[in-house]
Amino acid sequence: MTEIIAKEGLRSEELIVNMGPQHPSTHGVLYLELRLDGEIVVDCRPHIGYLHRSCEKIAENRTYIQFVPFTDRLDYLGSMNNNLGYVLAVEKLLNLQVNARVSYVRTIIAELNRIASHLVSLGTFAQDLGAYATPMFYCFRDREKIVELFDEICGGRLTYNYMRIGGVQTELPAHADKYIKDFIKYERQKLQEYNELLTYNAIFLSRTKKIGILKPEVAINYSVTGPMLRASGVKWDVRKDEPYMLYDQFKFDVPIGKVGDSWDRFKVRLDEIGESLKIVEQAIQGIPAGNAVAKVNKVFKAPPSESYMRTENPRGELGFYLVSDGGLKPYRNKIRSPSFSNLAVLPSIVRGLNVSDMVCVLGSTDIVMGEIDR
Amino acid sequence: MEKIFRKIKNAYLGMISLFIGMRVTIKNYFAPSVTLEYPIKKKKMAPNFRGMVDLKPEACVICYQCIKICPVAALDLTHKQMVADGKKKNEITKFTYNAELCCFCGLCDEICPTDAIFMNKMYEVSVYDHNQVMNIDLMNENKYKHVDANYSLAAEIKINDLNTVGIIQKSPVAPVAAVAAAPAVSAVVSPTPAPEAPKPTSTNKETA
Amino acid sequence: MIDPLSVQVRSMVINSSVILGFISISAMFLIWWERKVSAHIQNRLGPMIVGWHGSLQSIADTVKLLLKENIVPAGADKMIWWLAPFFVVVPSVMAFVTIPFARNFVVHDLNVGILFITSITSVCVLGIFMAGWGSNNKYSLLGGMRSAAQIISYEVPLLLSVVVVIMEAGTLSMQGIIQAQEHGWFILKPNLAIAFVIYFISSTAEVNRVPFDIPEAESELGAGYHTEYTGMKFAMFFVAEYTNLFIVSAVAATLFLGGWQGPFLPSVFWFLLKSYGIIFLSMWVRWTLPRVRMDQMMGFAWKFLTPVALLNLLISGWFMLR
Amino acid sequence: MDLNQLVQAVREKFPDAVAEERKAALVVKKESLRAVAQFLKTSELAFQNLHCVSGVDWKDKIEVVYHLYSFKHRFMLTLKVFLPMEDLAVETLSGLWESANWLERETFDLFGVKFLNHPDLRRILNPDEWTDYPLRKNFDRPDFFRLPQSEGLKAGG
Repeated sequence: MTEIIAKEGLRSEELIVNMGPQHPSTHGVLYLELRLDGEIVVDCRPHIGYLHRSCEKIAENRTYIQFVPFTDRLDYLGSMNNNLGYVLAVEKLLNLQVNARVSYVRTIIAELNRIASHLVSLGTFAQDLGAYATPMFYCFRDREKIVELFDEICGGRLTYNYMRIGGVQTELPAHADKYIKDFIKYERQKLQEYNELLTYNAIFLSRTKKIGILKPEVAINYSVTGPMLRASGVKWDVRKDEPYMLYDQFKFDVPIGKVGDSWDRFKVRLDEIGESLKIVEQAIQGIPAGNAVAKVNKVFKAPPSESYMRTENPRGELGFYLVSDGGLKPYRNKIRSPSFSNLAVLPSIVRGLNVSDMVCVLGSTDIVMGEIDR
Repeated sequence: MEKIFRKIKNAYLGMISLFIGMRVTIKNYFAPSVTLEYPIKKKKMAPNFRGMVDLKPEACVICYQCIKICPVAALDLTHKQMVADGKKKNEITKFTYNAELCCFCGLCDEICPTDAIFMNKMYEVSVYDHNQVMNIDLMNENKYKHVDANYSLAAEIKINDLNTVGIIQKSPVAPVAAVAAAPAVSAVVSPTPAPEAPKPTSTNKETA
Repeated sequence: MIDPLSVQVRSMVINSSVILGFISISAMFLIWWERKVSAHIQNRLGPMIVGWHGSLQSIADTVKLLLKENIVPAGADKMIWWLAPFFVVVPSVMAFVTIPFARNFVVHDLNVGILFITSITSVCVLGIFMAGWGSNNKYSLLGGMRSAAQIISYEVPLLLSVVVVIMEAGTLSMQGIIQAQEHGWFILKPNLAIAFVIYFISSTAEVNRVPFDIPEAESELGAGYHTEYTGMKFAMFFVAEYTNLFIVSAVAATLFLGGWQGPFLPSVFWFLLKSYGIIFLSMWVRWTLPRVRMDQMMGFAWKFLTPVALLNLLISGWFMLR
Repeated sequence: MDLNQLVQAVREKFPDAVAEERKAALVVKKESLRAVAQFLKTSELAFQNLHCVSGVDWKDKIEVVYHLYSFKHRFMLTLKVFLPMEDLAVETLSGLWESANWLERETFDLFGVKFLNHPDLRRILNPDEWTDYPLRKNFDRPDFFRLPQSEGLKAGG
């Protein structure tokens, strides 16, 4: 041994670690090929596609209404928002207006689902940082309240298939008003609890502050959207800046971060829960009477045209690019998923961090593989 | 010196933040549990819950709406014309459901004009063999007995009467179906009237 | 020559069998208790089916683990891989020799008791590193290396805080230390209270628990050094972990909280109460805090804990000599 | 800002770059795509964000659609380029916008469009040894795409 060292000198080698496709912190079947120098990440290459179902090809073989259940399976934590994005794209294609109640119901539901999705994101992020399951269970406890409501409304707990072209599937139940108001009160209390438990916790701060800094110009260049972009300090929210539905009628802030590190991303999501609660509160007070339900349109043809609709998903801007040739089915349905672009930026921000920090950054990007692989 | 003081202050504040976190957890330690002991205590599903696809055989009018709307082709229906008591009558020869393909979207339930096809409240549907859920004969009264011994069609129908999916107030406004030439720009989107049941005396288009 | 039938030897044999029984029962109890504590902290119920409030759950788990297949990873360094669990379990069992459970119940009250415990528990790191190395798994290797670095680093402040107690008590014998606390627990003295905090933090690191569970680091390394172990071998790591937890808590109770001393109740009861109280504190911490990072943890040990412990030692010495 | 102004600006700069008049999109010739994109990004139009890259298979040609966004003008531009089936190659935009890297890889994977000078043109969603381009219209695997076909429905029910 000593002879070899004497002859060749001390050598160090890079260690290649395959993180995933099965790994506790890759949030699904993401495979990261890491080149490590000790524990420092020298290079990170994401390999995706393990969950590829070719949703876009499926869309070309389904009528417009038949594709709504498939959008649930893209970002399975924000199914309602996906439904909404797709339905709005189809409505834009058809040049179809909906009544105010439909928009209100959709807003309430979409914002509640945003809260649910952010709660999962916060919980799993804490889990990635090694806060064993406790924050995650608290988050799931609160998410459960939203899921219960969705279960009562539309019958699904994860894949809702609730939005319809021109309306929604069912009316809100009679007690939804009181239930949601109670939930808002409850959740505001709980947000305080999360702040106490995590946000200003010394260990949590030391793990997340100045880790994985994403500069605003890099974020824009990589087309990063959603809370990740806002955490970098870009005040951009489609709901605010290019309002769709009736978002221009609600008062809410767009929380932004200062540095663009993991902590900012966490904090922006936490603040967005509060803002979503504000929107829901206003919507539930101002909801007009009327009929929000649309019967399933069995068959309809869209004019030969195209539409690109982007909506603010919990993870970023979800875009549907629909091309119609005048038939029953879309000629092309391109899904621009936010997680896809948000993951693409990962290698450039984790270089030079160590493995623990890489897990932290990956958790803070909050990706959903169902959406990336489509 | 100031640096050291700041360090000590930070360490102190850090300690305090950890204690605050621990206060939260001990508070929750004495809070009541929010979970159910699942196999012993079961959650009752809401009337709108989408479980397995179920059918009231006598209510089906063989309109094929569910077959057409199903995004994953999980349902299979054939029928033939029968002559009984001098009257022509359609009879279902095969109505099967493939739970392995089913995506539980509830579109069949929603579109069914007579509410014949509906989704029951079963959620414990583990079986030992694929074949047990691949070809479920919906016309059978005891279609899910092999999955759940307590299954009863009558009880499921009773719960399903409370559900609100696909049941909407009739409104006289024209249907929304947008056509290629003139996309509807109606301010109020109203439901299409329930599709008519197919005429009982179909022509020879329908085959045996 | 020791007479094999002498009273001393006979009592040692009996005591050892009692201790061995206690170790397995205690480990099972702790595993169940940890699950219950975590469940209640997380607003869950935890195990409820097997026995009263799931109290026999650990036995059911043990039976399950016994029946599991023993999988040896391809390319494992077999010898090292097989020996590792024993290197982890045996030292933790050996450490029980000098722990005074009650006024007159200790297997053998060595006159260097505390030194014996601290040295024998450090052997565990060898077993953990062997497990990490022998598994032929990169994650396990990283876990084993992290563990070695961590345990060696935290040994220093741990020992320095123990030295304060030894100085105060004037003896290395565990029973002697307890007797020195007859007129007041050591934790009531300010310099020893600081020593207790340092001891608690270092011992948490020593037994690889949150926030210092870096060798296991589920979200980073899978399960770290015991990723590849199945069945009873895994159970041995698990038992060793909880046995170590009990040891460090028992030592803390002995050194700082007066051991078995206490009014009215039998002494063994007081000892167990104090030990399990500290274990509860450890569990409470575990289910609250996130994990620290490797370099932060090492920095904390060398840049904060060790200087504070040294300072504490100096001040205590100065007070004593004055 | 509206599309006409923008098309005008592009015409002034690149007289023969615009291939086709469209109501909602700017269609450029594939040779001038990179130059036009460079202009769109660096000029005062400030299209800093490449939002989405999609392909559309029109059987005889493949259309690559770029959705560009300008935060400054709050304007979403649909930039299109048509590629004939015989020559499915176009200059990459990944030097201008980093997001193009993965989005173009995806288009390459699903449509077989070759992006010249792309830094890392590999398949992204499908396995590397895959040979087909699944989103082309002539790709059809009946095993995969089971359409609603009951026997009764086929017969006209």
